[in-house]
Amino acid sequence: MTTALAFEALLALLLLWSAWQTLATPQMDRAVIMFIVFGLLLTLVWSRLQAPDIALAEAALGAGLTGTLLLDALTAFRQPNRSAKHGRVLAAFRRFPALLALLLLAAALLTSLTRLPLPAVDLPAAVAGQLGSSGVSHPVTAVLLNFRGYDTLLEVAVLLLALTGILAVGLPAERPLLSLNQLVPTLARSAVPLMVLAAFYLLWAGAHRPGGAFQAAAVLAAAAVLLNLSQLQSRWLPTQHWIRLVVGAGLLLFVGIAAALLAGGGLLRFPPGQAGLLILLIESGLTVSLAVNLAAFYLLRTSSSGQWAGQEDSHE
Amino acid sequence: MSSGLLFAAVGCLLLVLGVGGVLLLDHLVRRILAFNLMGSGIFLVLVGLAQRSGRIDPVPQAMVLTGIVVSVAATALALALARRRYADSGSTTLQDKARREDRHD
Amino acid sequence: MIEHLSTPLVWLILLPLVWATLAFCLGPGRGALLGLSGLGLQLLCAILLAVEVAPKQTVTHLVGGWQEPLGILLVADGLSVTMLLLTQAVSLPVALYAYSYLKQGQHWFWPLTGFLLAGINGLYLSGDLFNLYVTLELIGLAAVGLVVTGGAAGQVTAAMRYLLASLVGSGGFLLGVALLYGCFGTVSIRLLTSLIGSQAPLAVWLAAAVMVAGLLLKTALFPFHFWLPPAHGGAPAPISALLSALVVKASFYVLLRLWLGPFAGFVSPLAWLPALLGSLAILWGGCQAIRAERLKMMVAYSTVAQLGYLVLIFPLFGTGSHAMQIGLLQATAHGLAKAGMFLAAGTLVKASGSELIDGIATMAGRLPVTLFAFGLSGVSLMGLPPSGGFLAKYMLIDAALAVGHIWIAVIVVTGGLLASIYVFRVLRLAFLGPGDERQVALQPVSAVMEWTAFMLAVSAIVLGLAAMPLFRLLEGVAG
Amino acid sequence: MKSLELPLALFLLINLAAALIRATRGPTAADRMLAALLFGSTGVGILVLLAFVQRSFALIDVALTLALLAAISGIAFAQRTWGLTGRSRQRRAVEREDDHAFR
Repeated sequence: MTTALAFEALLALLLLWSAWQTLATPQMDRAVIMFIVFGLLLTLVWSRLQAPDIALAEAALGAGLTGTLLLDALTAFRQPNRSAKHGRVLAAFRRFPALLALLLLAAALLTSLTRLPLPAVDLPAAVAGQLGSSGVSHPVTAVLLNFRGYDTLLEVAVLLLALTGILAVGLPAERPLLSLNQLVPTLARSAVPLMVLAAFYLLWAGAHRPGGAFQAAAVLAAAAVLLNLSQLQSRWLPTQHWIRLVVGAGLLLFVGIAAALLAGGGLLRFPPGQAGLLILLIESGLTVSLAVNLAAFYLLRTSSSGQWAGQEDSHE
Repeated sequence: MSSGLLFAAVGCLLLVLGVGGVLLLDHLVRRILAFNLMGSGIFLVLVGLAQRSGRIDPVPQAMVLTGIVVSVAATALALALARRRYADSGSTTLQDKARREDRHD
Repeated sequence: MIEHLSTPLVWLILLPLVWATLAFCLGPGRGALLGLSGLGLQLLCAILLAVEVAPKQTVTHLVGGWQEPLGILLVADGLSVTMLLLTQAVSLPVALYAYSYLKQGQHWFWPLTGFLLAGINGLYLSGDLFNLYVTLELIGLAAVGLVVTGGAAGQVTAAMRYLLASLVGSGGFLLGVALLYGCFGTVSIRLLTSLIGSQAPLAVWLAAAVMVAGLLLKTALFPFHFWLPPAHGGAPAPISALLSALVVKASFYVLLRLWLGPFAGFVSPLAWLPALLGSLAILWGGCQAIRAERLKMMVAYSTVAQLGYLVLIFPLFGTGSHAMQIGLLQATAHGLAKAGMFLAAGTLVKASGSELIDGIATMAGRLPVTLFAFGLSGVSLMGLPPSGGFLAKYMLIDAALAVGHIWIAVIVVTGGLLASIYVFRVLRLAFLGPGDERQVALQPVSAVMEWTAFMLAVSAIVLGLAAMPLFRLLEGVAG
Repeated sequence: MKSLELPLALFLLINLAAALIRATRGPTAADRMLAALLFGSTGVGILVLLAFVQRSFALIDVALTLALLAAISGIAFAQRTWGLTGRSRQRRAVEREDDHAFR
C-alpha cells in the first residue's frame, strides 16, 4: 500500500515539475521537450487511473503528433531560441493581481475536493446495465460510439473544422528541414509497417478492450509523419485535394449512418442486432479519415506547393 | 486519499498553472503549451473526481478522449496562426502590435 | 418512418454539417450554392420546429434512443426555438451578401460557416453539459477560422487573441462540467437542475463561478471584451455580421440556461454582478464607439455595449416581470439590427474604399438603400420607436422601475443616448458632411448587398410591431 | 501477498526522476536528448510492470504504442537541432553559444 502511495506521490510530483519546467525554462526547445516528457508522465498517470484508453490516446497523440507539430512550429521561427523576457520577477510583480487570483482559485479548488457530496446518479451502473445492447463489450467504446456517439460525431467535425481553419490561415511556402541522416529512413522502413500493424490491432481491439478508431488513427498519423520526416514518401505525398476528399468522406459516412438510423426512431439509434457491425463500419471509416486528418495537420504545412494566405494545389 | 482524488488535486494545480501560462506568458508557442497543460489538468479533474471511490467510470473516460481530440485540433489551429503571425510580422508574441490596436479604436 | 426522418430538430444540426463537409471537399471559394440551399432548408426546419413547439412547449429527441443520464437529450423549447429562428433568419441573408461580397476567391467561408451553424444549432438544442462543451468548441474554432478569412496581418493577430480567449473560456466551462460530474455523476442539465438545491457544496459554487466566468469571456462582456473589437471589426463584413449577431449570443444563451436551470437555487442573490458588468459594458462600449475612427470598429464597439443590455435582465428574474421576454427580444432585435448594420457598413467601406468613418461623407445620395439600412439599424440600436430595440428597452425600463431598480433604467436611457451619438455622427456625415472632392471614386456594389442589409434592418424595426408571436413562444419557458 | 512489481516500478520512476534532472540541467543538448530517449524506454518498462500490478493487460498495448511512437518526437527533435540544411546553420551558430560542449 505504501509503495503504491510513494509511486503515485512521486509520479504526481514529477508531473507537476515537468509542467512547471515547460512554462519556466527560458528556452523554447527545452520547453517543448519538457512538454513531451509531461505527456509521457501523463500516460503513466492515466494507466495508474485505470484509463488505458486515454493512456493510449495520450501516448499516440502526445508523443507522436503534438510534439512533432510543436517542434515543427519552432523550426519555423528562425530566430534566437531564447524567450525575450528576462526580468521575470519584475514582470511577475506587475501581474500580481492575476497571480493572486490564480492562487485563490487553486486554494478554493483544493479545498472543495475535501468536501464533495456523494454522486446521486450512478452512471457506471447504467452503462454496465445497457452494455449488452450496445453492440460492443468494451464500456468506453460503448459510451464513445453508442451512448454518447453524438458527441463523437461533433468531435470528428471539430477535427475537420480545425483542418479547414488551418487552410484558411494559409500554408507556408517553404519546406522545412531536410534530413541527411541515414538513421531516419532506416528506422522508418522498419517502424512504419509495425505502426500500421499496431493501428489495425488497436482498431480491432476497440470492440472488446481498450483501443479504437482514435488511437488507431493517431498511430497511423504518426506513421505518416515518420514517413514524411524520413523523406521516403516524396512520390506518395497526397495532394490537398485527396486529403480533403478522404477526410470529408469519413465525416459524411458517420453523418450518413446517423441520419439513416433516424428511420429507426432516433439519431444514431443503433438497432441492437446490427449495432456491432455498424459501429465497426463507422470506426473503420473514421480510422482512415481521422488518420489523414491528423497527419494533414503536419503534412499540409510541409507540402512544397503553397503560399501564405490562399493557396491551391496544382490538381484543381 | 484515493489515487483518483490525488490526481484530481494534481489536475487542479496543473489547470491553474496552465491558465496562468495562457494569460500571463508572451511567447505564443509557450501559451499553446500552457493551454495543453490546462486541458490535461481539467481532464485529470474529470476522471479523478469520478473515480475517487476507486471504481472505474467509462463515461468521463470517453469524455476525456473526446476532449483530447478537440484540444489537438485547437493546438494545430493555434500553431498555424502562430506561424502565420510570425511570417507576417516576425513576432512570436501578441503584445507589441495588439496593444496599439486596442487603443486606436 | 417518414415521420421519424422528417424531425426538423435533428436536421437543423445535420444539414449544416453535411453542406459544410461537402463544401470543404469542393475546395476554397466553392460551395456557395450548397450553402445557400442548405440555409434555405434550415430556415424551413426552424419554422417547422417553431410550429411544432408552439402548442407543446417542448419537443425532445433522445439521441441513440437512450434516456438520460446515459444518453444525450436534445431539447427544443420556446427559448431555443427563438434563438434558432434568429440564427437561420440572420444567416441566410448574410450568406447571400457574402456570396456577392466574397465571390470566388481563395477563402473557406462556406465550410467554416456551415460548421459554425452546426455548432450554434447544436448548442441551442443540447440538453447536456458536455455536449454543450463540444458545440462551444465547434463554434469557437469556426469563428476563429472566419476571422482570419480575408488574410490581413491584423486579422491573424485578432484571430489568435480570439482563439486564446475562446479556449480559456471553454476551459473554464469544461472545468465546471468536471466538478459537477464529480459531485452528481451526471451532465444532463435537466437532472442537475433537480439535484442542485439552494445549499450547494463549495465544488458546485466553484463550478458555477468558473462556468459563468468562461461564458462571460466568450460572450465578451465587459471587462472580458478585449478580444471582440479587433476580431469583429477586422473581419470581412458578412463575417463580422455573423460573429456579432449570432456567435456571442450562443454563449450568452448557455449562461442563461445555467443561471435559470442548475444554478438557479443559489446564484439569484448575485444577479447584481452580471448586471453591474452589463452597465459598465453599455457605458464603456458606447464611449469607445463614439471615439472610434474606423466605421466597422465603431459597429464592433456598439456590440460590446449592446451585449450589456442582455445581462441587465438578470436582477429581474423572479420578480414577476417578463425578464425572459425582454432579454430574448433584445437579443433578437440586436441580432437583426447589428447584422444589418455590419452589412451596410461593409457596403459603405467597399464602395468608398475607405475604412474610416470620415470616408463615407455625402454617401447618402449615392447609396440611399444602404444608408437607409444603416439608419434603420441605428434606430433599433438607439431604442427609438417603433423598433424591436425600442420595445425591448422600454419593457426593460418598465420592469426595472416596477421593482425599484432605478439604476437599470438610468443606464438604459444613458446607453440609448450614447448610441444616438455614434449613429447620428455617421448619418450626419453621410447626409451633410463635406466631401465633394471624393465624388469620383466609388466602387460599384451589387444590389444584393444593398438589399440584404436593408431587409435585416427592416425586420429589426418590424419586430417591434409584431413581437407578440415571439412572446407566445416564450410563455412556457421557466424564468 | 507481496509482489515485486510495484517496488520495481517505483525504482524505475526514481530513475526517471534522475533522468528528468539530467534533462533540465543539461548542460548539453545531447544530454537532454539522451535523457528524453531514456524516458521512452523507462516509461515502457513502468507500463509493463503496472500492467501486472493492476492485472490490466491493455497497459501492454499502451507500452507497445509508446515504444513505437517515442522515437518520432526524438527524430523530430534531432532534425530540428542538428538538421543539416543550409538555412539552419545560422541558427545553429546561435545555439552553439548555449551548447558549446556538443560537437
